Amino acid sequence: MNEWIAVGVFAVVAASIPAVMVSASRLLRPSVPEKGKETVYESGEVPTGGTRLNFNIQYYMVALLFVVFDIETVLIFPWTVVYQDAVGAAGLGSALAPMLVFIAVLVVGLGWAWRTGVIRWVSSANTEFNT
Amino acid sequence: MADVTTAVTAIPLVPFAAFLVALLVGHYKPAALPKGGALAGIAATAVSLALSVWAFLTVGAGGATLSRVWTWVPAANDSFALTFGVLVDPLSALMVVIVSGVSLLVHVFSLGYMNDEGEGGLPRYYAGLGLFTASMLAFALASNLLQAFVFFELVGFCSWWLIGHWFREPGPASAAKKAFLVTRFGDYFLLVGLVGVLGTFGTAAFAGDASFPALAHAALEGEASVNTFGVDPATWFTTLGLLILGGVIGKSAQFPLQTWLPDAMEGPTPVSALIHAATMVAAGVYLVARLYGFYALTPTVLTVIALVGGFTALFAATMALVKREIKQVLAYSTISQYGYIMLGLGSGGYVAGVFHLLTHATFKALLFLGAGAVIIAMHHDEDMWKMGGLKERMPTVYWAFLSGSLALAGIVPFAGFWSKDAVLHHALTVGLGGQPLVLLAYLMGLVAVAFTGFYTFRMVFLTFHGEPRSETARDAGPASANMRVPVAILGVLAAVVGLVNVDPLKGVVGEHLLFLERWLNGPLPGLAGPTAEHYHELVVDVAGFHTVAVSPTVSAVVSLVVALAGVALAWTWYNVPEPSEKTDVLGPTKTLLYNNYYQDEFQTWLATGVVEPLADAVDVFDASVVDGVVNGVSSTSLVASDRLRRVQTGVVTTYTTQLVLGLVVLLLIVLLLGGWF
Amino acid sequence: MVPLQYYLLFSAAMFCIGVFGVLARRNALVYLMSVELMLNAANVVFVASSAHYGTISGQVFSLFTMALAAAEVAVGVGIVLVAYRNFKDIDITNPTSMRW
Amino acid sequence: MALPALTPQYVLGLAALLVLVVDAFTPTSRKNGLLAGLTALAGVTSAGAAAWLYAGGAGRTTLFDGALAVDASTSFFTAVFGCVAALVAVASYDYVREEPHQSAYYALVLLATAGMSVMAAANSLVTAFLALELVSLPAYALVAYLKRDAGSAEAGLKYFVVGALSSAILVYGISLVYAATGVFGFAALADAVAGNAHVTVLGAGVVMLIGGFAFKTASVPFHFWAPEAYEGAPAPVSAFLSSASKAAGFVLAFRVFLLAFPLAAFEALGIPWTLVFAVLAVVTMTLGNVAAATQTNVKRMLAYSSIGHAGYALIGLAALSGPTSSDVAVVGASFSHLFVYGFTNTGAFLVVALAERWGVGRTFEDYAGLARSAPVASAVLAVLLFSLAGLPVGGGFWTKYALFLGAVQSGLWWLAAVGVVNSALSLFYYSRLVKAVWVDAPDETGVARERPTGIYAAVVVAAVVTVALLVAPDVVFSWADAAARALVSA
Repeated sequence: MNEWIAVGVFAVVAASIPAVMVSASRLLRPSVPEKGKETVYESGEVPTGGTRLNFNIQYYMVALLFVVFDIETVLIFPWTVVYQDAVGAAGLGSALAPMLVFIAVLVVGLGWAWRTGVIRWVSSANTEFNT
Repeated sequence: MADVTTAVTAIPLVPFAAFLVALLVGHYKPAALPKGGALAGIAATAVSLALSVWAFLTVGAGGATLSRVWTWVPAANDSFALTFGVLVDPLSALMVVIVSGVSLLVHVFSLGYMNDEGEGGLPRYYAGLGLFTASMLAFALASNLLQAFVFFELVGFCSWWLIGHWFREPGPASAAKKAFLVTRFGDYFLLVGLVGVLGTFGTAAFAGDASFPALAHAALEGEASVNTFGVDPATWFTTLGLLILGGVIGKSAQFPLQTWLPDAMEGPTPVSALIHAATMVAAGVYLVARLYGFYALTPTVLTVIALVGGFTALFAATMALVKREIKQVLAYSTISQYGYIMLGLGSGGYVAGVFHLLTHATFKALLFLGAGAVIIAMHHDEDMWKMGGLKERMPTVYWAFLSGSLALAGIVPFAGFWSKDAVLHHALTVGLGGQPLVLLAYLMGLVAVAFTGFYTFRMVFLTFHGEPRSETARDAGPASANMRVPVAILGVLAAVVGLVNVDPLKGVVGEHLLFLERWLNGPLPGLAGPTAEHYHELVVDVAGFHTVAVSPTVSAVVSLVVALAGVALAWTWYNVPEPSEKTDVLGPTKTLLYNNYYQDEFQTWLATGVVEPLADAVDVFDASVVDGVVNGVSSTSLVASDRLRRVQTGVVTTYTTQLVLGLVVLLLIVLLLGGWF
Repeated sequence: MVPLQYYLLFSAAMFCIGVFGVLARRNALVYLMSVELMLNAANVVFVASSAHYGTISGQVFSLFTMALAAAEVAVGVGIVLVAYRNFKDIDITNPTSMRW
Repeated sequence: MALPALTPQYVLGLAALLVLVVDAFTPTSRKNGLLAGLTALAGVTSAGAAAWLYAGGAGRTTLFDGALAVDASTSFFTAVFGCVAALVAVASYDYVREEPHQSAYYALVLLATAGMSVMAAANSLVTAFLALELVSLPAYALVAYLKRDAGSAEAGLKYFVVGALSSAILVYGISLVYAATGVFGFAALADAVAGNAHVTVLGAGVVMLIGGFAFKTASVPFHFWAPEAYEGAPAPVSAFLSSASKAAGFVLAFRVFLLAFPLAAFEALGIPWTLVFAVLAVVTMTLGNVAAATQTNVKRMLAYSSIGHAGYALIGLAALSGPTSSDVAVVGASFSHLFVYGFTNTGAFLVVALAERWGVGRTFEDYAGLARSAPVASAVLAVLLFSLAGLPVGGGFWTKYALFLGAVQSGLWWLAAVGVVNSALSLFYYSRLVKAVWVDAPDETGVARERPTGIYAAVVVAAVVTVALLVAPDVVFSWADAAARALVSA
């Protein structure tokens, strides 16, 4: 257990340094509230519009497709790791076929989404950036 | 040849098909239905008759069968199964022949009675006949009490249907209702008995080693145990027997539930023939015969059956003495004759009872069809005092009717003589053998014989002899062919059918000529139980009905003499050109008889004077206490409902909160049980 | 080697934070995040137990959980969008037309 | 012919893909009839294949290293799912005719059905979980299918919110069970739980599993989604979820608790989970029926009654007592109840679908006098409702009787008593609807109603099967018994 004490101490120290610094500066600094300090920081540009703006809904669709396919790689990745051993142990067919089926199912889904226009970017003025 | 079970199952199904045809085609395309469905019905009953005869012959060749056709509810959780099946043994084979035969003749007769008279609602009528026949056949072939009950009820329903055929008139409508309600009153007891049987034995099967009569016998012998709910088996079986008897008394119109039957004369006459001869009323006594293996175990119930039978025979006969309408006389004679059958069965005379059932079916069908022909000739005027002299105008009907009347009165050698004598002889031997109550029943039956002879021939003489006493009677023409033919066939049968069991001549002709007895004794390979011989052993050994040897011939002569005395009196009073009412000799009794002992009034009083106040009292209790509780419960649950559904606030976060709280409660329960705390 | 109990307590804490988020937050997207947290609490247990028992099945299950979480978010965001279209808000306590 | 044991599952999955492929090739044409027919055909085929497999009597087949196991209970419930999916597809033909994205609708129905049939074959918590989610995710989308309908959107949102929470609880429960045992397979779990040292973790995990199944079966306290989801969803989807999805939840619960968590082992650990189910059964049936009693919206009344029916089916888990024969009887009764309920309840919701299509409104008053203008549908409705109440007009009579009898025989007479009282109460609110339809006078007379072929056919089939199960229950009940036996004595 002993070695973990060091980690614990380290964590406490690490957490306390910023806390101490922030509270120290709060005690020391003069308080001058001013409107410029509350504006959004946009890399030095003058900010336009509010901070809360709605993105086009189609970003969500793309993002969703991305997330779904991204996660599929989570399942494909372990398979690639053991693929060589699996071919050796169970033969090419048994190692490859399940993943082909898996990919085929995904392809059907993607193909359907594509053909039915789910991922077609529709540009229309009023859905662009309605703030 | 087809498999027995299939063929036998078809016996009730064919008339059922005719029923469907009449019903559906009659509803959707009446024009396509020849003769309003009559032809379909005739064809169906003819097929049934052929199949029945074939089944009869098969049984004769040793082919009695018991088979399960359909399992309705399989046995689950160690309880009983509810099944439907067919039991083909000598009794049921005989019964299906009777039923399909009578039904065929009734269908043919109806061509003349209904079609030729231009009656309306023919598809409805023939559909009713078809279903009536089908249910009675299925009832006769039933392999267990549940199935029997189902078709028993269906028979009751069909008689409601047919009695109320002319439902637009108040008479038939109320008669139909009365028939339905009175028999239903009896059936209620049967239902309770059925539940009792199932609860006691776990089976309601009629035949076989695992049947309930066999189990009851074994239980009485101490060889098997059944659930008698803590009551002594003999007492319990008596209770069950009496409960089942309730249904029999209602259906077979025995005292005190006979009042529906005379009213049922409001229905078309062929229907009356069917009801009286082969279906509705016969169903009751048939059930007793079917359950004979059970009844034979309970002397008390047997005695009750005998007493009820004897009393009803006498009681109904007295009422028949004074009736003016031909069908009323026949109605009371039916009640009386079924009394005899009950007397026979109750005194242990299984063969005698079944024998009388057979002969009665023949001659009563005949008498009703004959009366129907007369009524048509009289243009639906049933008053016998307006008839007279019809002998010359409708000779075929007359001779056939005479044959039937002789049979009814019990004059040798006509059918009724043999069977009625068999019943009386059996009751006498048992009565003398130490059963005084049965002896009493016998005496009542014997007196009724004289009355029977009298009222039967009063009817014959008033209807057919003497001079016509009205215009209609003078102008009456012969009956049409499709009425004459069935009547003639039955007329011949009524004369000869008694010869199948010439009991009084036993000593003379030898046992081998007692066809019916041999038939019912008949060998039943593979079917333990339902033979007459077995029943006889049970009656003697278990019920303790011992007999004293009395010469059958002596008994026969006694009853014949009594019957002839009745006939003779009728002859002297009514076989004159100008008969007059002689009822005055009865004095005040006359009014009593005219009013059927005021039974209807009594029962009405019973209903309005006793039951109604009682019901009112119960109603007060019901309205205040029971309804109070029920309404309390229901309003509580409705209030609770109104509160409880507010839990569903519509705000989804309250759902998640309650869900998590519920989970926490469950976790606490389990962790408490698991001993975490 | 850290005992399994510690991981269990850690994951229980995660799970409870997730439950708190589920119960307290009304924004549909934050709700989804809280559910993710609950799922990941389960993943911690899977991985830790997998290591504890020396079997790999728990780790595989955690992969499935992740895939499921993604699918759930995909469907969930779709439904939230539908709700937004109808109610002009993604506050999950907003739609209350059906109740009692 | 020896079919592969997973034929029904393959059929359903491939049919779902086929629907998408067909739509991908012809995205612009309307092909509602084709897709509905394809879905119904797949449902019927899988049900037929299941019956064929059962008739083949192959016993128990384990596949994929014990991840799936096909036995009589699998085929029994797969038949239920296939039939319900077919009925729903046929009815949907009329219901979604005017809606966009029909291919998605039918594909989701098929995927959910496939998920259900895999649930019925699950033999490991991994496959159980995946299959359950394969049902849940399409179901969320189906409930929210009418995108422009506020009710549908609200229903979908609430269903999803409660569902996401429930599945998180389920996963956490699985993780706790795994932490206590280190295995996922049912058979291995049965060995591992016997005398397990980590009772607390295991117990908490099991309770959370119960929670996950309670969500799927709409049992208290995880039922909150049900009234809204059923009320707001398209009526065929309500029918699908309230009968097939519920049955799927039950078959999974039965498989897990009979195969993986043997009662005897848990009693030894001091956690008789039958008690938990008994409590849930009482609370569920009482809440469902009591809340249904004063509803004014027909669909919502059916939704609450469906919660009540989950309570009846829970008796099958609550009344287990140990002896094989009585356990088989009570589990078989529960299975038969779900079978009958599958048809009866689907039919009842589809009658509502019919009414929605006619636009008669949603409340009891709106249904007044429906029998004048639609006698067939009204007669069907009366038969279905009375069968749901347990009157002897449909198979529901036998199954309720068998369930209550089973409870009494296990000594849980109080459970049976509560069930009987609840049935009486249910008769009250079912009769209200029948009275409204048949007795009350309609607002307007002489309305001519169109006869949408699909929905009509589906409701009539549902009613005919319901009545047939009263007359000839043996066929189905013997199968249910075999299914129960496969699990109880496995």
